[in-house]
Amino acid sequence: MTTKRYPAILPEFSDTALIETALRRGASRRQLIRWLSSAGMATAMASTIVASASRALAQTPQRGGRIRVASQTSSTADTVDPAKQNNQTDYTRCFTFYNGLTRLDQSLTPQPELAESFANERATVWTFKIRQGVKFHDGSPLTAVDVVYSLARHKDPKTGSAARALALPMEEITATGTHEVRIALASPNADLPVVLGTPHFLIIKDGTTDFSKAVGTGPYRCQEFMPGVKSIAVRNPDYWKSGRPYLDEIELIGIPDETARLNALLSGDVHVAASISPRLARRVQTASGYAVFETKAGGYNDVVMRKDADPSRNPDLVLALKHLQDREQMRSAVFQGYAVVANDQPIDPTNRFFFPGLAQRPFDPEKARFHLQRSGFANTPIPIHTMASSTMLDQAVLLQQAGQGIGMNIDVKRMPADGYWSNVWMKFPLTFGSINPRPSADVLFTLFFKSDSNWNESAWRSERFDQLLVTARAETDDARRRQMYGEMQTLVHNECGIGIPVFFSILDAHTTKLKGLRAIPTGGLMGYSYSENVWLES
Amino acid sequence: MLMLGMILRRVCGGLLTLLVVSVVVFVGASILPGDATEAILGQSASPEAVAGLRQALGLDLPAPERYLRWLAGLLTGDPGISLINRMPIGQLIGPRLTNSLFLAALTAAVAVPLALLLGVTSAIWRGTAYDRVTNITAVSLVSVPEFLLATIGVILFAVQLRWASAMATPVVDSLGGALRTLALPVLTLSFGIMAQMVRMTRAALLGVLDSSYIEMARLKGVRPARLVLRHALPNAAGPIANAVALNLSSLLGGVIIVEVIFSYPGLAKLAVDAVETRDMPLVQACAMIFCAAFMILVLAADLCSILSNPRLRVR
Amino acid sequence: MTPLVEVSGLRVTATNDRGAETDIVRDIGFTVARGEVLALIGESGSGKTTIALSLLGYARRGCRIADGGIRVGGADVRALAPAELARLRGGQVAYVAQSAAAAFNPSQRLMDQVIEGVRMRGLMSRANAEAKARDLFRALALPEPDRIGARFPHQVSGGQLQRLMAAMALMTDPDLVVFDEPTTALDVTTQVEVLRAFREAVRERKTTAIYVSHDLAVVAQVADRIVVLRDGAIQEIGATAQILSGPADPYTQSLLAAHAPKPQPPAAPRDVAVAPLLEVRGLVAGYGATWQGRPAAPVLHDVDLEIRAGSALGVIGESGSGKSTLARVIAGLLPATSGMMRLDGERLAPALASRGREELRRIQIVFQAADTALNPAHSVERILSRPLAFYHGLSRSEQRRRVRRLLDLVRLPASLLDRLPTELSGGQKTRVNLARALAAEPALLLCDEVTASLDTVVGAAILDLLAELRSELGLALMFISHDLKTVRAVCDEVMVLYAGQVMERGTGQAVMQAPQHPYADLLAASVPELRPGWLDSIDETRLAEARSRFSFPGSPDLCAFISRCAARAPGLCDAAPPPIRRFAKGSDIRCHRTEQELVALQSKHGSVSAAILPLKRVVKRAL
Amino acid sequence: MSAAAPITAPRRRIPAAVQIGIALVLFWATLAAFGPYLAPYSAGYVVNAGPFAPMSTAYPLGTDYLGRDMLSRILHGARYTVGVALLATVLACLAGTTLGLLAAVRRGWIDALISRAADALISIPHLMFALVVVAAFGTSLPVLVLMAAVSYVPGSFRISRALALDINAMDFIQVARARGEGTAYILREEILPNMLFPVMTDLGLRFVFVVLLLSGLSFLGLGIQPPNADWGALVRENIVGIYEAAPAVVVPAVAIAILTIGITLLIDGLSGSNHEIVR
Repeated sequence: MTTKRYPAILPEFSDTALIETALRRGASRRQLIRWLSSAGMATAMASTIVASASRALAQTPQRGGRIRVASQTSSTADTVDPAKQNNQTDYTRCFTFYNGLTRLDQSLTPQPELAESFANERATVWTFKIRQGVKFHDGSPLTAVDVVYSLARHKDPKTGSAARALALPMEEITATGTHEVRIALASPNADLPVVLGTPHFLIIKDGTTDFSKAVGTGPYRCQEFMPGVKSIAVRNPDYWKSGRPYLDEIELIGIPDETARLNALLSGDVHVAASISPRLARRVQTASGYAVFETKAGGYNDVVMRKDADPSRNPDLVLALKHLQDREQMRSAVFQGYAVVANDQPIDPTNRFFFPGLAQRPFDPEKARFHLQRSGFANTPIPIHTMASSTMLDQAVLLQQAGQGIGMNIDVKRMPADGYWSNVWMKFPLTFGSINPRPSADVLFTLFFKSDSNWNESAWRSERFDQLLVTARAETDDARRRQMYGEMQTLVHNECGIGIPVFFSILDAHTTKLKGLRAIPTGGLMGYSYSENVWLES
Repeated sequence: MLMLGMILRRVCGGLLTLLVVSVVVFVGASILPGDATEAILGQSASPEAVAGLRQALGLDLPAPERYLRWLAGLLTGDPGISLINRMPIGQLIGPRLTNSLFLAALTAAVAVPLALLLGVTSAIWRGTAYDRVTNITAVSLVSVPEFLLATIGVILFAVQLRWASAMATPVVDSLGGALRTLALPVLTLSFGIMAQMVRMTRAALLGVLDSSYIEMARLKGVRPARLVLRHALPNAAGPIANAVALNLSSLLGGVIIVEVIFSYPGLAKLAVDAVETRDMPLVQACAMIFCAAFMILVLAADLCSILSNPRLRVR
Repeated sequence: MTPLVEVSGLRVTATNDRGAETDIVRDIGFTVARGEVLALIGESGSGKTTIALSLLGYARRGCRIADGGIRVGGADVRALAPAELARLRGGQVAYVAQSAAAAFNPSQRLMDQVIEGVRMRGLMSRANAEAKARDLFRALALPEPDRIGARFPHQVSGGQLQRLMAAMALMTDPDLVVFDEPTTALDVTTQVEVLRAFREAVRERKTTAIYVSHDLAVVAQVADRIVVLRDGAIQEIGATAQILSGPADPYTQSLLAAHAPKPQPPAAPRDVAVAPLLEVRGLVAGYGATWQGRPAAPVLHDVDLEIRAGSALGVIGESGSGKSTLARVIAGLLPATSGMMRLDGERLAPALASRGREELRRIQIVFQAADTALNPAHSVERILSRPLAFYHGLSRSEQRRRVRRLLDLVRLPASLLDRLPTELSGGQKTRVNLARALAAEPALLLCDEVTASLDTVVGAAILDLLAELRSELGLALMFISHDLKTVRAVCDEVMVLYAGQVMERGTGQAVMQAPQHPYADLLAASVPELRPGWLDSIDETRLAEARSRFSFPGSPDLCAFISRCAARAPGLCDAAPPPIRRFAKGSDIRCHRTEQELVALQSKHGSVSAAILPLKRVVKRAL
Repeated sequence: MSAAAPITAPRRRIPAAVQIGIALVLFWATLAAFGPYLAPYSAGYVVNAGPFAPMSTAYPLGTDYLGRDMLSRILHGARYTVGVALLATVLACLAGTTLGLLAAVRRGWIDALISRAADALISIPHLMFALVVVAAFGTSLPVLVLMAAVSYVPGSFRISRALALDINAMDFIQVARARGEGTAYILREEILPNMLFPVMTDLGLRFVFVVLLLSGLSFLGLGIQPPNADWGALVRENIVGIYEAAPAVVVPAVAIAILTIGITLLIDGLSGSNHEIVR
């Protein structure tokens, strides 16, 4: 309905769609990659995007059909309140009902969504123009008031928002017109549109407090939502993106047991089994009619070595452990190859600010032994806490095994998943953490490495790092930012008490009948936004 | 008269036990580290955010007061609302309880007659190869971890043969549909609970078969089938009913593994979720239901013993 | 005419734990003519039940009919197919089990069980079957014949159950009825009426019967011919009169000898000056909560007794009379509600906990069922050592020595020391039970039915032992029994208990030879005698007394026997508590009737003591 | 009955089933005791054979999902399966029997209190209980053992109480009381020895349940600390291998089954198979 009025800024004409258009017009792949790289994207990333765009071009979307999707969690904590979302199932579900102001594309660049456009003054005062003619599922029109309500509620502790820390710097959120919102920040942040593209900042209707059903502007309407059981989404015929979505209905259920989830896929009970462990990927690939959808993203498991506690405050012990990580073994044994080797810093190669110049730290037992001897902790038990039934546990076990070879006595403490994040992670000198992909280098560094952050995992304090972080955030020139982020990566690699052996891929399994999936590295199933992009081949 | 008094006494005792359970569960959950706010906020639980949310949820009140409020609510028929998703507990539990009862009833309908049949036949043919094979099979099946049994079942019948569904749904439109969706979970559960019932039926029946009145019945020319069904079984009903009750009582709360593997929306998973998210009103409500179910089953078993024993029924 | 039953060369074997087969009966051969009653008599283990069961083609678990021919009414029982065998059982051959209380299905109504046989076979409609059953109930003199069938087994008495079982057996008009010790578990008074009922029913129908029993006197009343069994083999077969008067086999002779009355132990002189060892006054005891000085379920009412050092007091009464409770109260296991007890003049506390160890030691109780009185987990040595250590604090070696002496004392070999109670025979268990009590070196031994579960011969030996111990150790005994013969053999004083009331108390001589209280008289008259025809000689009045059941008098102070008593005086007995009077022969009697009245009444029914004389003659001849 | 009293032999022959049971149980007990010393590799060592390797001469039971030698993991795990389960079972039966005796002999409010508490504990699903305990106290070995023990105390209590009530009514208890023996002596010397056998039978059944409880715990991700794992956990962590019927998932499952069958044969045989506790 609105195609004709706003042709220039429809999402089809950005990123992949843009590239698809270019390809259609006869541009060569090499040209495109060079073009994307010059726009600041790592070459590897650029080629991935071009490749997937080429694949997508070969297929034409079809309308109709219903699918059943099995995600990896399901509990009474399931919610359609964007502020309370807590896991990937929630994100996946909310993206079927809501839209955000912005949307992150395959290179994690923010693109306009419910905001037609956005502008800033010194990265401190931001103005968002809200798209006209968008309607909520109940028929009421989207206005600036809804946006203000959706954003401002995160700041109220009673809301229980998981994104409160991100919302607090938005000092003022005001409607400056029926379709314009102004956000004044406490300090400059060039990445605000990125933040607003994350799941928690999806837009809801003004005054919504009852979240037993979801009323949004998204591609599907909420027909049924039973926490811990399932949700049924039916096509929104009035969706503002013309022609979308393709499916008539999506039923989302949670099957926490991964074997059961895969079995449900293989028996034909579901079409998608989200978040499959690498061990199971083998099985999917040998079955005809099924495929693994890999999203190379920046998620990682890390050894957290607190600088404020013994024995982990000992720098030699930290170095010993960093050198003890057999990254290749972890990549192959734990992740079956669905991972890339990391270098004890958190920015992964798909990120536009990844610093390729940093030398790779190798698996070096001799060096580890040397540092261990110097630390004085040889043959004393070193407890490392890790979570049961997770790849963290597998990694810990491999570390433990490598330690036996050099006289390091690692005592792996397996802790239950229940309460792990509140009671174990960072609460002992040595723990394992697991960090989901984040939309920007700034968010990642701010959350987990800034000296005064609640989740400064290793209690690492570096004035230089903090300084760089603030400067880089305010910087709008990409080249200068890249240089600063490069230095920060080097600092973390050398000084921080964090060992990051590999970045692992997110794997989803699906029937090959399901088409249209493209990787967006914020999370599985197209950064959770698969619902408006996929179709079912008849 | 005798029975009415007994029932009344038992119901009072049951209520007392419920109270004990609620206190124990409350205290037990109170000593757990973490609370619902941390479950809601996850990794973003800053002390300030936690404090704010705690106040909003009423978790800042002292524990005894929270307990008494909950108890008062329960007595007036209001089990409260979930801390996690603010839905009324009744609304959360209602459909899940129905589902659990449905699965439990189906399982009971399959397992109990089968167990009785196997128990009775192996008692009649005691010491024979049949007896031994039944016994060993029952024990072997119960000793295989449930998740393995369920997974093998799914891979064999759902993935390979496509006879059954890998997921169980409580919605049943036809017999064929019910077989497809529920056969695997029902069988898995049945294998788990049958062994003890089979063994108990056999043991109780053997005790009776050794008694003088069975010998007498034999000497009256009563044929084996009638001997077992009319003469022996009613007198063994007490202990058998007890074993059945004890095993069935686990079908509401103790089937977490089956619910997870077959993604069946039942009460056990709800209870485990509630514990993990420290959703106290929900934990309490589930505990009450499990306890009440246990009491009711045991009471039913005792009634069964009394009805089958005139010595207790009529003076 | 061919006999109905022909058994020849019968051998039944049992398989033991090691899988080896041993014979339990062998070379059994006899015939039973139509209308004849044949008795199988023998001690336990003689194989009499095994033989009886084989007539129904049945052998118990672990046993097998190995050899021989069994023909009933022309059918070869061993050759029958299972279905034919099922038709035979309860059809041509019916069985009346020893303990009707155990042999009736507790969860079914009596009528359903009685008519099951004919209904199963489709012989009669339900209405006809019930009508026939009611006729049989009447014929067997069951009370309320029209309604008794609606009851459950636990609602009727043992004697009635036994008759109901006979009715069940007779329902199909069988050719042969096998009675397996049908009266053994009953009280004497009940036994009389049941025996009478059986005999009438069998005679009227001219039923052929096999009557299994260990009791010659009972057999003498019912059987035409007797088969004497011992250790699985036949000792002697003969007509009843021949067996009783001229037994050829030494074993049969010894059986008869066991029936001979023992010489009366001399009554210890009543020396009033010496304080009795145990003195009990106004004892009231029972179960349940105490309310207004009375227990909720009173068992003993106002019991007085005295036991002098070295003397033996016999306490007799039917089951439920409170005999065992009396022993428990004296031992302190059940504290008396009121009343006074003195041991050697010293006041004895009612409850165990308040008694001193020395007091506990001086009174020892020997329980009725040696099976349950010995801890099955303890060896004989351990059982006997414990009192030695507990009361006397003996050293280990001293204990071992004393244990051996105790075994000597009760005539047991020292080889039994390591045995567990389950590995002992009934008689051995009773002796160990006795030895344990003797280990305490008590002054008073309370013996509760110690011989009740034993065979006649074994029981007689235990009685001999007790008599010896009394004279050797100077023990005082309280000997509780339902069996007058036993009491007569052991005791110099006797007390008759009925429903918790002492009815007659006096020297053994006085009470046993000339019981004057109507109840004591009934008891004495109910003891079967070896004389054939004894059963028929029993007076109808007494039979009525035997038949009627106990019912509570209006007040606990009234005479409890009132509902059964033939001599009751209306307006007196149901109005005032009976007085206790000392009669001329030396007994204390609780009755409203005077001595003269009672003597007059008894002579009308025929005195019991008169019947004892011919019996003595028979026994003398037997020896 | 006056005849057919079977002649009891002083010494009984041990039936074949019991012999098999004894052999199986002894075999596993030996593994539990010496397994770790027999294992070719340490429990966590990753051998060079890749995940889910089939049986071979080098790795007789194949490898697990991380490529560790299964034989070594089974041998190391024996101690945790047999040991933990046995310890927990024995503790449960000790506590249950003690409480049962106490309740049966004392009666009154003590009995009422313990019985109520037992009912309450029985009615809470084991895994839910385990979850709470583990959340509160972690998953150290003592916590696991205690938790499994506490879970099965009520069952043991119910049986012991019923047994003790029956035995307490026997005449030999009256004899001991009449002798003046104290409660402690009566419980210990007179009642307890007669309960041992049924309690042992019960212990065998409970042992099976504890093994299953531990494997259920590992389903929820709780249980023994790595690199060790009990057999249930071995099944669980290798369940993925079930698609290729990897020995890593089959072998531990069979091991559990054989262990429980062995124990069942043993106790069934000992109890003469018809003296089971009917309660």
